[in-house]
This record gives sequence, structure tokens and C-alpha cells, in this order.
Amino acid sequence: MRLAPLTSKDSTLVFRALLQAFAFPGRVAQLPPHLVARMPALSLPLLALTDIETSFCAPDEPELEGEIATITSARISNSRDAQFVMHRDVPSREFVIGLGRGTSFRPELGARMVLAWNAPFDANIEVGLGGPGVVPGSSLRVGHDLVEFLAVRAEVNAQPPAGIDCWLVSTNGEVVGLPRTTQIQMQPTSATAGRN
Amino acid sequence: MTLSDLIDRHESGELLDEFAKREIRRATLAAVAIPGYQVPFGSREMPVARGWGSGGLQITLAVTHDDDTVKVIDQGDDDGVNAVNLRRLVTSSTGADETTTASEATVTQSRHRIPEDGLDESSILVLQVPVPEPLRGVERDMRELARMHAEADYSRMWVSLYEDKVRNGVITQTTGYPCLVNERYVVATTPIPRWDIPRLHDAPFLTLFGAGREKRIYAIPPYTIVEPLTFEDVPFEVEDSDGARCSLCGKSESFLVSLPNSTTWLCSDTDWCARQRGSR
Amino acid sequence: MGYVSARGGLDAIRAAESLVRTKRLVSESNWLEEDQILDKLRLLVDRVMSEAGLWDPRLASKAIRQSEGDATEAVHLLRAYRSTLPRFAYSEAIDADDATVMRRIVPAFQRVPGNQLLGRSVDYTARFLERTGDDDAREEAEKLRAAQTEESRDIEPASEEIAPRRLMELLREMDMLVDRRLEDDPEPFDITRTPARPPAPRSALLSSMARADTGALVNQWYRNILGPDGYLHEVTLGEVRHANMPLNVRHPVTGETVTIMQVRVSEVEAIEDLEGVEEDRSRFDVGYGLCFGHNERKAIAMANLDIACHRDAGRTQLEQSLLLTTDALDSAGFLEHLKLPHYVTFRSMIERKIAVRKARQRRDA
Amino acid sequence: MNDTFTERRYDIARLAIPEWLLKVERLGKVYGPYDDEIIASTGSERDTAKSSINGSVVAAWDVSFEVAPGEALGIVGESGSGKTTVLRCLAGDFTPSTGSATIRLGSDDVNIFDVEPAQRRRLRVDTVSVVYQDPSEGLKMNVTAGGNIAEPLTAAGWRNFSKIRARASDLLARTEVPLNRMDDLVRAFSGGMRQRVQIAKALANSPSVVLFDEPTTGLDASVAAGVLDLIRSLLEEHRIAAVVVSHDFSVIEMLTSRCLVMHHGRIVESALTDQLLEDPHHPYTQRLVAAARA
Repeated sequence: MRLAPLTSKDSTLVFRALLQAFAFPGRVAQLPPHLVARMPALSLPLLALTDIETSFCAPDEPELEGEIATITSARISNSRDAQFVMHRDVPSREFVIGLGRGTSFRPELGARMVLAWNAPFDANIEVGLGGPGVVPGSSLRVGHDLVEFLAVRAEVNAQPPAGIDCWLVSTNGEVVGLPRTTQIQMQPTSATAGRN
Repeated sequence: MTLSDLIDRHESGELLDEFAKREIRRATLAAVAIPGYQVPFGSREMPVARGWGSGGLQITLAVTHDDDTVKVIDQGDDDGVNAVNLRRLVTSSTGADETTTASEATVTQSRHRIPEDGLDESSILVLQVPVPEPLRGVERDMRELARMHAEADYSRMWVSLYEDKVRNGVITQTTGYPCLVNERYVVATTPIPRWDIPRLHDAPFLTLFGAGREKRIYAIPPYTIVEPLTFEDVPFEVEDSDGARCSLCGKSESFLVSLPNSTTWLCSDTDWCARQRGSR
Repeated sequence: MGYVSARGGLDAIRAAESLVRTKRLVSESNWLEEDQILDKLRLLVDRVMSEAGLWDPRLASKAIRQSEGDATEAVHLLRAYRSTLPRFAYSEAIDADDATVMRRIVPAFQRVPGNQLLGRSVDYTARFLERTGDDDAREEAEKLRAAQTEESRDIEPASEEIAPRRLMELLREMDMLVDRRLEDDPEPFDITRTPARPPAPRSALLSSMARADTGALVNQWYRNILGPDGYLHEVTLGEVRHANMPLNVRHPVTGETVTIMQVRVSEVEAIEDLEGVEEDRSRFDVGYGLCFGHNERKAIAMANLDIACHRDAGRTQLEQSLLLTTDALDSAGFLEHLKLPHYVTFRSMIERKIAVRKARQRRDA
Repeated sequence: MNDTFTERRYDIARLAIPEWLLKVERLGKVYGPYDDEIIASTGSERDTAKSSINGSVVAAWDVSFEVAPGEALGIVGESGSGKTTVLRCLAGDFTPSTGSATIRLGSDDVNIFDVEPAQRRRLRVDTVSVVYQDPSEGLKMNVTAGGNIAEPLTAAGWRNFSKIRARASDLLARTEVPLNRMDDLVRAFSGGMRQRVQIAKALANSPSVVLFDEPTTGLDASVAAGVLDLIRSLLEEHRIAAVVVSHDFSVIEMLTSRCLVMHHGRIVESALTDQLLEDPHHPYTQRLVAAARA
């Protein structure tokens, strides 16, 4: 087994990093290094947040998917019904379009994605950010494949409040949050604070 | 988490089981991602009664760990009876340290006040929520309330503000002034005075609202537009203390409450007041 | 004892707490044993378990003793303790007919298969307050105890008495009942994990009422009978039962269904005449109520309100008031929270009164 | 409408109308299951709207018409003819069983029957207004006259208190409601005055379509005359497409240029209003006009 159950405190620490990432989209938060040393950083969010009452899927990480299900007893489901989605490679357009987005009555049913973020190393494109929690002038460095994902994400989040929320998690546990309210400006203009 | 973990866990003085914490965290993350939307959650019963902070307590317990420092106030007073009761429960259950100064606290749980100062980007403010539904004054049917929020159809709120202004000459909303968050959801700000409302706008700190009895969690993220519902030409008014000064610290820059004789005023935020007097 | 204004909130609270504790534990009367509560106040224990939505007679007795007889406080103690326990498993669905009946009344027919089983109920007793002295009462108790051992051989109840056929089945065979059973057999709604909001599935309504405050349900029913906005009328009861229901779970290792304990429940099926404008006059509507312990008053109210809600079909806010206003802790907690300090709000209210007066003066000037 | 009476006259009438603003095609509303056979078992010739086959009520069937900007179309018929059902379907109070109702919104045409409920409600704020026979259906009785007008204005985004009050007082003045009553609760108003407030509210966001459902029924003659006068002058003043439903020919005559006659859910005749009154062709219309003339 590459994964192990998180202690109560570790679950809280992972959660706090994810919470900070959503509160300040674009700002890099850090998953607990002592956990990142022992397990793939990508799996930590689901290990911390899921349990018997949640559904999830990790289509391109079948082995980790099985281990997470065993450890947290969360239900593996198809991507349409999954509350949490873990994906190492940048998911295809069809996959993202197919995710649950919730409705205007129940927007919280939108999927929460944990996506590998190899950006810190080969990120050559900088995008501007805007929306709640974004400090003026914030930007994000992404690789070109992530740029395509961000375009599909904008499409899926086009009818607020329905939409999906994402965390980008690098191999060394750096986390960036992209809640559905965060707008991405492809050319990095000066993002206006809080104005969307 | 194996069965045995769970069994020995439950004798460990934890007020909330691990599943409850995870559910509250998921609801909290959804709330931050959808600013102003009331996220329903499986609210557990707490050692404090419904309506006495069971929602705020659940969020604080799900968020806090033993490296945190917690401040708990009621009406701005760290020594309020309910604040003391809640603080004991939080520190004993989470192992967190306690403080009365907001700038030292990583998590501040409060009933009916936002601390006058000290909250910054590292702070999490947890507000206790008696009634999470801002539209309750104009609509009682929950199916209609759900539709109004889903469609951002708030015209009835505006009509009630219009009628209030016409009949009374001023907008008579006292505390818990309804605000439009992120230009999308009208939100019940909990019975904080109008004095505190401006500090929710474009705030550096994250605010989490916990309604235990009505089983809802909602949030105002940092740097988010929060506009009190009022007409362009009817400026939002905070409580006018018309020159009153605190009889302890002599200042008039904090929210003041009066004694029954209504000539003696005191700062509601007791820690702020003590710091003005250099005694804390 | 000081309130907020007395500095040192912690000391005030500690003082209040120790006062409560010492008064409760240090008293001239004998120590109140749990067995006594279980034995002598069994209906209070049953009611507290039903409103807590938690079956544990021994824990309920402890809670009742700690709350000094305040049922709602006892419910709070049980439910708050419940929140500290993780959930190990889900029980299997059971057939209500697997229960062993201890008491069974069928008002709709004089004679029924499995006949009327009066059982242990004060329904038929004269309510004379017994003012006999303790000694006479003890003496009578001894006599009864002696007599009991001689002639009360255990009469083996006839099988159809402990598992009688339901009246509902007879009526269903006569095609007299509206069929409210669902084909797809959906998972029951879990009100402890998802707050029930109208429009909610029937299972949400039934489970909410199962742990509702008994008084709240009785009042909701009676208000709908007599109240100005009421549209309920008396209902015929099909079945009133007090029975032991098996609790089955799937064995974690063998995977088989295993009965781990018996739970005492009150179960009521009700029938109501359909005379609404667009209702099917050729049939009866059906209602169901089930709750922990011997709580016939509550189970009857539940069955009636189940029908009322079904026939109301969302026209009014009956479903909302049942789902949201009948919980003992929500209602009592919110009511008593008014005791909490509200001086920030009050100061703001006074300021607005002054503002209105100033506006009025400006307008009239 | 395959009935010869209507075909010939309809063509003539249509030539005179400029481009439509509201186009209704084959609107149908049936209570209960239906098929062609059941539909055929109802209608004007069968002298019933209730099918003898299965008891379904065909409240309206195969109703089509167009209304141009600045034009008022009347729909007349006895109670139970389906005229109010048609109006209620257009208003969004009833869900039609079939058919479409297209409104020309600037460049694009919108079939209001298949838009999302939320968008349908937005249309009721600034595009399609309704004046109900009973004012309490269109107004909130425990709100002031000004407040009732503030509702559509704030729903349309008005956020300036004095501008809202100015607009409300203009509208109330235009509908001849005394300005000193603006801040009184509508509950305290007379029937005629409530209707005037309702008309003022309907015009608040300058809608392109206004539906009138028996606007003056229930008002005594003199009050009704005043309200009709008001409606007529407003229709002339604004290029609104109006649909006026009434059982009263004098209302139809006073307000509409063209009108449809409905009987048991079907349009039996359609013509210019004055032609219809002078020379009714369909036997049912003849009976109606004769009764009205008596």
C-alpha cells in the first residue's frame, strides 16, 4: 500500500491548506511536508476529505483509487456522479464537460477536482486571476496543457452558481485553489481585487 | 481509519467524531467556493444547546488543531458566559491555545460582533448564526426561498426596504443587515451591529457562518464584494453614538453599548478597550 | 450570581456548575439507581429515547437522572453524546411483521384475526390517584409478588397473537386502500446527515416525526383538527401496536444478516376517508407511524400527520412545519437562547428608534 | 382553423397588420389525457369542451393569432369558452399542453413556452405584463401603491429611491390615482382605484405585451368607463401589443381593433371588431352579438 490513513490532526492540516487555497485563489498553500514525504501529494486531499458518505473517482490512478476507497471507505463512482475527482494528467475536454456541476438550486453538488500541477517546473505561461479572495495582481504559472483545461473549466463554470472547483497539487505538495468563482484572464492583465 | 481506531477514538474527549468533522469541512469548502450560498450539512447536536452556538462550535472544532490559538467572544466580550463555556469546550477538545487578542488568534469564534481590529489574512472568523435565511422577513415558504436564491430574485427584499424607508423615513434594520455577497447571494450577516458590516467588505480574513439549528454553513471569502442592501441615494448608516465615549478608555472609535442609565457607555469589544488602556 | 457584567465569566460559570452538581449529587434522599428509573419511570425513559432518536435504555436512565427529570435536557444529553460516536454500520431493512407483538388494538373491527390484545396499558384503568401510605403499598406489592409466582405460569401466547396478520393486508386485498408503496424501494432519507427541507421524501417526514417532540406532534395534530387553518379530521386507526422489533445488521465477516438485539417500538397504521374534491372516493388513504419505546400518543399522531401531509400534497406549509418545527432540541434551544446576552442588538434597536423619531421630526418640521 | 367562416375574413384582416410582436401558434390546453379522437369529440360543433370519451376537458385547442405593436386584439366569448385559459397560458400562470407563443425581442424571437422558468419570470418583469380581473392577483394588498410599483422596478434593477418614487408617481398620475394616496396600502383602495394601480404597475417597465383579463368586470359602470378610457388612451400612447379578454362586447368594441370569438375552446370567428359587430357570420357569434345588442 502506498497510502495510509491520516490521523485526525493530519486530516485537519491537509484541510486547512485546501481551505486557504480556496480562500486565496492563486496563492500557493503547502500540504504537510511530513505527509508529502510518505505519500503522493495528489492523494492527500481525498484521503483527508472523503469518507463513507462521499463518492469519488481517480480514473488515471486506478491503484491509488482502490487504496483510497479501502482506507476511507468512500464509494468509487463514475465521473458524472463523483463528488471528488482525482486526476494526474490533464483531463480531456469530454471528461471535464461530463463532470457534475450541481444546479442553481444545489450548486454545492458540483464536482471538486484534484489535479496534478506539474506547472512549477515547466510552467511558461502566466495567467491573470480575478474574483473573490484574489489579491490584486495575482497570477498563476501554468503549462500549455493546463491552459486548455482552464478554457474548458471556464466553459463548465459559465452558468454560476453551478460549476466545478479545483485544486492544483504539485508533486512536492504545493496547492493552488481555483474555486468556481475565480476568473482566469489568459493575458496577465492586472487582476482587479474582488471584482469579477 | 480502522474500526479499532474509531472505538478507542470515541473516548478521547473529542466532541465530534471524525466523519462529522469531514462532513463539516466539505460543506465549509463548498461554502467558500460559492460565496453567500447556504450549504446544507448534517449538523450534529453539541454539548451546547441549539441556538447557543452549536453551528459555530462545529465549524471551530472541524477547523482547529492543537497548533492553533483560539479567541471566543460573545457581544465582543471574552468573558461573556457563553463565550467562556464555548472556549472551554474548544480548547479541551482540540488542545488549541487560547487568547483574548484577535491578532494572536488563528481562529476567532464570535457571537454578534466582529472584533474591532486584529483580523488579517491569517485569521479565520467563525460567526454563530441564529437565523441563516436573510429573506425570512418577506417569505416563509422554504420552497419559494430556495427559488428566490436560485434565481437571485430579491425584488421582494427591495420592496420591503422601500416600504420601510417610506413609512419610517429611515431604513430601520437594526443588526444583521442583509448584504449582497459577490454580487450574487443575499446573506444574513447574523446579529452583528451595522457598525461591523463595512469590515466584511474586501476583508483580508475569511468569515465562516455556522447555523447549527438550521443546519447551514456559508462563507464570505477574503477580498470579496459585500454590499449592504440599500438604495444608491440612501447611504448605509452605522449606529450613531453621537459623540459618546467609553467610560473606561475614553475612546469613541469602537462600538459602544450603554448601561441602563444610557449616559454611561462602554466598549463592547472588551479586549480592544483594555488595549487602549494599555492593560493588556 | 453575576451575569455578563460581573467580570470573571469563568468563575461565574464554574460556580453555577458546581452549584448544580452538588445540589444534584448531595441530597438527603436515597441515591436514585438507574434500575429504579428504568423500572419505575419506564414511560419517561421510552419517551426520552424516542425523542433522542437513540435506543439505549440504560443511557437514557442516566440522562434522566442527570437532567433531574427534564425530558428535553435528557434528550440533549443523549444526542450530544451520540455526536461523539462514529457510525459503525447500517442496519438492514426489516419486515415490521417480524416483530413480536405485546399489545395490539384494531379499532376498525370488533373481531380481527389475532384478536385484540390489550396488554399492559392504563387505557382501561380508572384514574384514581392512589393516596395509600408507603407501608400499605409495600404490603400489597409483597402479596402480588407471592400470588404472581403461583398462578401466572407463563401462558404461551398463540402464534397468531404475537404475529397477527395486519388489518391493512385485509383492506389491501379488498382493494380498499390507496397504494403508497414505491416500486423502486429508494434508500431511506437520513435526516442526521442531510437536513430535510420540503419537498422531502416520505421517509424524511417519517424519520423526522419519529424523533420529534411528543407534545409538538400531538399539538400539530390537534391544531389541524380544531385550529382555524386546520383541515384534518378524525382518522380511523387500523392498527395500534407495542412490539419488540428485531434489529438486523450484516455480519462484517460472514456477510449474513444477524439479529443483534430487540428494540421496543410503538407502531400505528391509520386509515382516512378520501373526500377531497379530486380524491378517489372509492378508497382509503393510509398513514404510518413508528417510534422507539411505548409511545402510543406519539405514534398515533405520526400516522395521522403522515396522511395529512400526503393529502395536503404541498398546498400548504404543513410539511415544512412538521419537518422543521417539531424537534425538541431545535425548538427549546432557540426559545431559551433568548436568555443569552443581546445587548449589542438592543443598543442597535434603540438607535434606530431615535433615528425614526429624528426622521419624523424632519418630515413634520 | 379550417372553418370557412373564419378563413376568408381572417385573410383580409391580416393584410392590414404590420409585422407581428406576439405570435401564438396552435395553442392547446387539455385537462386529462387526450388524442385526436378525444379532441374531435369536443369543440363548437359538439357544443361541449368535455370529451364524452374519457371526460378530459379541452379548455383550448388550435388557437393561433398574431398581435402587432400598437394593436389590441380582443378575445370574446362566454365563460368556459377558453378565453381566460389562453390568456393564463400566455401569462405563465398555466402550462399549455401544446403550441407556441413567440415574442419578438429585439432581433431574436423567443417562444415563451419553452424558456427556463427563471427567464419566464424575467419576461414578466419587463416584457409581458398582466392586468388581472381581481387586483389582488396582480398586487400585494399589504404593500403601498408606490411599493407595488417599486416591485417590477427593483426587479428590473432600479436602485435609486427617489428615481423609483418619481417613476411610481408619474405612473400613478398617468393612471389618475391621487398622489396623496401613493403611500397608502392598496388594501385601503376601492376596486376601481386598485385596478388603476395594477395598470400603473403593469406599465412600470414599458412592456411590449400587456394582457388584460376582464379588466373592468366587477366594477360599477361609471368606474369601469373611466378605467376603459384610461386603457384605451394608454394603448394609443404606447406601441404595446395588447390582448384583451372579455365577455363584454362594449369592452371589446372600445379597446380592440380586431377580435377572435371563442366557443368551447375553439376560435369560431376572427374579424375586425366593427365588422364582427355589424355583420357576424358564425351562428354562435350572431347569438352573442344579438344578446349584447338586446
